[in-house]
Amino acid sequence: MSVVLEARNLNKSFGSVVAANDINVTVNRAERLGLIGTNGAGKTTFVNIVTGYIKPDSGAITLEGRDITACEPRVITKEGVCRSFQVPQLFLTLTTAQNLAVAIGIAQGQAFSPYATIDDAMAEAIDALLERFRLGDYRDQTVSELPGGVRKLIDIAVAVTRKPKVLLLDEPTSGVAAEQKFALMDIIMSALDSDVTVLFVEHDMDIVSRYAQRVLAFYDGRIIADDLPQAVLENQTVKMHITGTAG
Amino acid sequence: MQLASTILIDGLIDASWIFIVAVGLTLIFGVLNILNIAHGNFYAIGAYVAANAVGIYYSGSNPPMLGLLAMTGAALAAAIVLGPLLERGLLRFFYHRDEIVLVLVTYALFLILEDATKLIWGVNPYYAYEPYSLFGNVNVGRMNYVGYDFFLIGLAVFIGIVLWLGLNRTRSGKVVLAVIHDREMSSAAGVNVTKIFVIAFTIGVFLAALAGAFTAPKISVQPGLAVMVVLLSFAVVVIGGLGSIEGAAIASLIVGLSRALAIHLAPWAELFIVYLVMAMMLAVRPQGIFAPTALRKI
Amino acid sequence: MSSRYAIPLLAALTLVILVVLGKLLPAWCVFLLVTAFAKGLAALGLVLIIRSGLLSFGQGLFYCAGGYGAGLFMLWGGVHDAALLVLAGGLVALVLGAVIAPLLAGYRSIFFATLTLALSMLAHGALTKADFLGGSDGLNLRPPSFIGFQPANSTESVYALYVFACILVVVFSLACRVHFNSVRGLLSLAVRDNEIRVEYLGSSVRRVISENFTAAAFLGGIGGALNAIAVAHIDPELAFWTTSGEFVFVAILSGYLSVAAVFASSIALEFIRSFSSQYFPNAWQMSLGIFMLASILFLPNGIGGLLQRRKKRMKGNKPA
Amino acid sequence: MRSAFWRVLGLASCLAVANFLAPPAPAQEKDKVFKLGIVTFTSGPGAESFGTPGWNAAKRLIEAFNRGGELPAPYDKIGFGGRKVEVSVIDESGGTTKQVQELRNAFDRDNFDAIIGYISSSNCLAAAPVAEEMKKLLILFDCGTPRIFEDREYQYVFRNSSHATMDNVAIVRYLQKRKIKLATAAGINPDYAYGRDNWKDFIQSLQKVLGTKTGSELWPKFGAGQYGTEISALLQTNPSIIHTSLWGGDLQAFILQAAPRGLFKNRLVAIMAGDHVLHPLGKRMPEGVIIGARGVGGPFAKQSALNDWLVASTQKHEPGVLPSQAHYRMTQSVLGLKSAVEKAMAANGNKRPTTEQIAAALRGLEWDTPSGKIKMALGNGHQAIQANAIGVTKWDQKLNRMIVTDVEVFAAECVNPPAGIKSEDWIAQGFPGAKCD
Repeated sequence: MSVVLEARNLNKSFGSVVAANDINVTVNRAERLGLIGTNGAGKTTFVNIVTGYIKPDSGAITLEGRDITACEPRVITKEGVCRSFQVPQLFLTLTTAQNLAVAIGIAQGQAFSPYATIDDAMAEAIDALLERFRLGDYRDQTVSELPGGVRKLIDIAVAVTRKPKVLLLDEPTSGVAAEQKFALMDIIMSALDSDVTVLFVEHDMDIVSRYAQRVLAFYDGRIIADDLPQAVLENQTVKMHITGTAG
Repeated sequence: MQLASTILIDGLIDASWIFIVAVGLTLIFGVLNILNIAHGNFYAIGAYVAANAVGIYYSGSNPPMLGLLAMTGAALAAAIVLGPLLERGLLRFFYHRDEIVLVLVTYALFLILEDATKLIWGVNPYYAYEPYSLFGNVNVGRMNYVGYDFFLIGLAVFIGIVLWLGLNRTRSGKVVLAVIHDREMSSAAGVNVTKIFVIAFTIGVFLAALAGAFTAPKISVQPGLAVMVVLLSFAVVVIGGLGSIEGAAIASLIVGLSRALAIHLAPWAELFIVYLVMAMMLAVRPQGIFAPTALRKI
Repeated sequence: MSSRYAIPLLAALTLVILVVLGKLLPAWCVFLLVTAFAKGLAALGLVLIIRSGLLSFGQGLFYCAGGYGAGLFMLWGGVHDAALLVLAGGLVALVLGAVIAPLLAGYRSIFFATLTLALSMLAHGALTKADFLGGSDGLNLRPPSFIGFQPANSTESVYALYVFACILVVVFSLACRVHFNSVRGLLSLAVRDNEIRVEYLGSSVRRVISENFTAAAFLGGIGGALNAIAVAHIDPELAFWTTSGEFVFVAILSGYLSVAAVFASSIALEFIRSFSSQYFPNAWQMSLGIFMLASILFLPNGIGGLLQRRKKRMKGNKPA
Repeated sequence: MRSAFWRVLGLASCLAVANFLAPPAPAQEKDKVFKLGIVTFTSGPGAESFGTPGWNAAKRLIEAFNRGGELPAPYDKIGFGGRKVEVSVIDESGGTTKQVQELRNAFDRDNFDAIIGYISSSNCLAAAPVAEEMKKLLILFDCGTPRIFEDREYQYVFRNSSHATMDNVAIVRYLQKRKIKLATAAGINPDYAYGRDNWKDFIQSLQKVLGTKTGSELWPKFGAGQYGTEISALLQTNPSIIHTSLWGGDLQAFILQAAPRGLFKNRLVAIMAGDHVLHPLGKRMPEGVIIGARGVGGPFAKQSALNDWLVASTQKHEPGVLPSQAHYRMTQSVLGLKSAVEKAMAANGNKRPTTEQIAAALRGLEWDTPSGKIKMALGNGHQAIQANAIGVTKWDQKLNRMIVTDVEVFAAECVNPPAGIKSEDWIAQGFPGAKCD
């Protein structure tokens, strides 16, 4: 197994709040990692540091051995680390297809050629992507008019247009009714290529145990457990601080 | 030495005038999020009503000093009529729109009021010169000043303190600050935003009118007043940070002193010194000197 | 008819109609259209910036740069050909825009607007001081020629100017229309909608904004140069904030969806102003203000929005 | 897309057609009246001092002509050569683009036979070539810049009053004639072309004639309204004479703020166009200030039947107001036009003259006005010269108003350059060809 992403000794505090406290993680290619923890435990901060939105006070992130700590999100994205967001970050006044067109255009480096239009090849690529994420019905609807679950899917579809090496999904099922979560995760997981490394932040332990091969448990800015899902979920500290099932 | 003190005093006098002119604009921006181009019209209207009031007041045998109250009263009356009328009758229909659209709305208002003022008062000049001599003359070194200008410094300080105390030390002031800080949140917390808007807008109009009223004794009140002060106030408000009273005070000092410096030492630069300061300030501190910083959450 | 040729064909048709229309209209009206087209071109540039979510209150700077660029090219360079002059004006504005754009690309909302305002007022001040450019009085230009054709009288020259303006309008409308439909066009809207996502897709928001601003500067310069040739006079007033204010109004009135709407708004503004000057010489500003308020109130998405809505409704009503 | 284009074209053509159909008057009526347009500031900072007075003067004059016989000969004929005159006003505000549009509309849509107008020099510069191109009669009435007829020749454009050079040359001649010794001169002039030209003319003439040194030059922004710092700077440098071309509200504000601080004591202040603030300021205008009125008008006007009429008609409509420079310059312009039309008519066998015939009649014309004789001496007979007067303000207890004393009148040829030389060069070369009695 080859290491794709590595975080070493990450520290970050906002005033008196420590959001990352000596975080060390090594992620292997094609791994599926679940990130758990209560609100404010440091999961999203970790995702934000990895993708360059927040710069750590100390420590380093390497992607396939290259240091990307100081890079802008744009550069990190180009290097192959893509993400979705807790609140989907989409182009609300555009249609689903247009959102994907922008994403594909950028990914293929055509976005700045002034007159590259949505040609047949791109239309095909858009349709293929829509198909993969089962979004065909929403093709020409404006995103602002779509329900939250659909937006989650588009947010992820947009993120994978670049065929990322590492994909970070920040709470892909939040805001979706409990009974639909598995269906949503099924769509997501089946839509992703098998060689993509996926880190996803999740609160629902059933989802974590079904879709993750490995789990990182965050508490108070630290990683308190890093193991197979079953092992983490049975960890006493995790039970006490996160899943709340202790005693 | 004489030159330095002259520049300082000139700068202070100018700064106090600029502050009175601009502070209403920053208040309106802070609370209502409107960059009000019609601010200059309220200034002009203030000058006209004050000239009328002074004309009437001094034609009788009234105590001269109280003429200042007559001017204040005139400005207040204008604000009480115009403020609620324009806020309720016009601006509120545009609140859900982009802030740039609101700028455009006030630009339209500027055009309308420009002609309306002319239709009401005509083009002949009005004067309110009596109060200008109320405070006699003051000598600083070899330099002779008009006492009224020092009175304006006092007035500016007074307005600044009253506004600051009103906002920071009273309950309703704190509510206004809360609205400035986060409109949705305070609305959700049960603040009557509508009421705050009407009151804040009216106070803003009053401050503009007051500035016009107390400038009237120094000038000939006639068409074209409005456009002169709009850009100056803009510059001050932008330099100071949109919506910040303290910022407006500091920015007025900066602008007043740089103007005084320019006029005494490099008079050719007077024309664009304000914009130069503004552009430089924006380049260094885009949010202005005092401005709430917003971090977007993702 | 393939959709690929629909737009160019429509553009050609429009040009023909405009050119014929110009023959039928009286000269004063044709001239009014020329100035409306000049302003429309500058406003079209502003629309490009608006599409990336920003609003410049200093478009007059480039209108002015274009005007002076063309004017000085004529007076100092001895060039009289309208096409070359307009190109020169556009290029001067383009270069200026390209220099300023990276400095501005980090600013947003009201700060972007006020900084552009400050820059254009600085230019206004500098030109007022420049005695060798006629200071505030400005400079008179000479009559232009049109690719070798030198109009013999007033009517001819106004018409030649009009045809020339129509060509500019159609060419740049076509370019903008195609651009709006392109991926790059969508990218502008994407920046306006969500800068974070654009960055997280690996694209540079600053670059999008800089490019749009520079393109807007170019169009502003073209408009300014056209205006300079038409009015045959340039002065610093072109960079005054009220000039920029007019472009903002035209751009807001037209909305960002339709190119045609930009010129419709510009024409509407010029005619309303002209009418109110004629019928209410003492309250023309007031009439203009009321017109502005009414159009902002009743056309929240601008004229373009009106057109778009109709289109949508028509589409919706189509039987399946 | 398609509907969008059509709709826009539809809108444009509707507007255009509506315009097209509305205005033209029946041809018959058009022949009967002379349509005269006046372009002047009816809004903004120029309205009070020059715009409205100018328009009022034109309106009253035309009304009097239309009634006929009210003015002394040779202006006692009805209208222009028996033809009634229809006069209307166009606002000069809005910038040169708007003015060029409006001028085209005026000639082309509204069929004005002639336009008299423009206070702003930039508007004059922009408008002149348009009228020339359209072959229509345009008479500039107030703007100062000498560039118009020095930079090119015109067939259809005239200025029936002098340009601004004489305003400053006359002040210097006055100082010379009164043997006033001056060590240093300072200027406070509005920072735009008009103010800059005035200061340049003044200081160059002053250096040529008296060898005075230049003190500080202050350049307040046009419309600034606040002069406290400038006044300090002037007090600080303490020049022997202060020159200013501020006007209107700016000038009034400057005087109101400077007088209490003693700026007018112990030194000379020369206001090159100061007459128009005498009446509005009344007693607040300081005494002992050197002023001009851009011609022998206003307080300098000599008693004549024409001037009596102008004063009487002004006071009748604006109680207490004495006519000032804008009234005089407009009156000059209208009288010049009337004279030209009537001269051309006489030459045309009493038939309606063409624009070309009127222009030919006006070229090189001389005519009497309340401000004396006007001669079209420069720019191939298109640019007028006139005499100028300078005096010193003094409060008259009996009349209860400010008057001027110690007046010196300078012949037109004394303070205006001769034909064929640019004003700038004329001053720089030391006034060659000047004829001062």
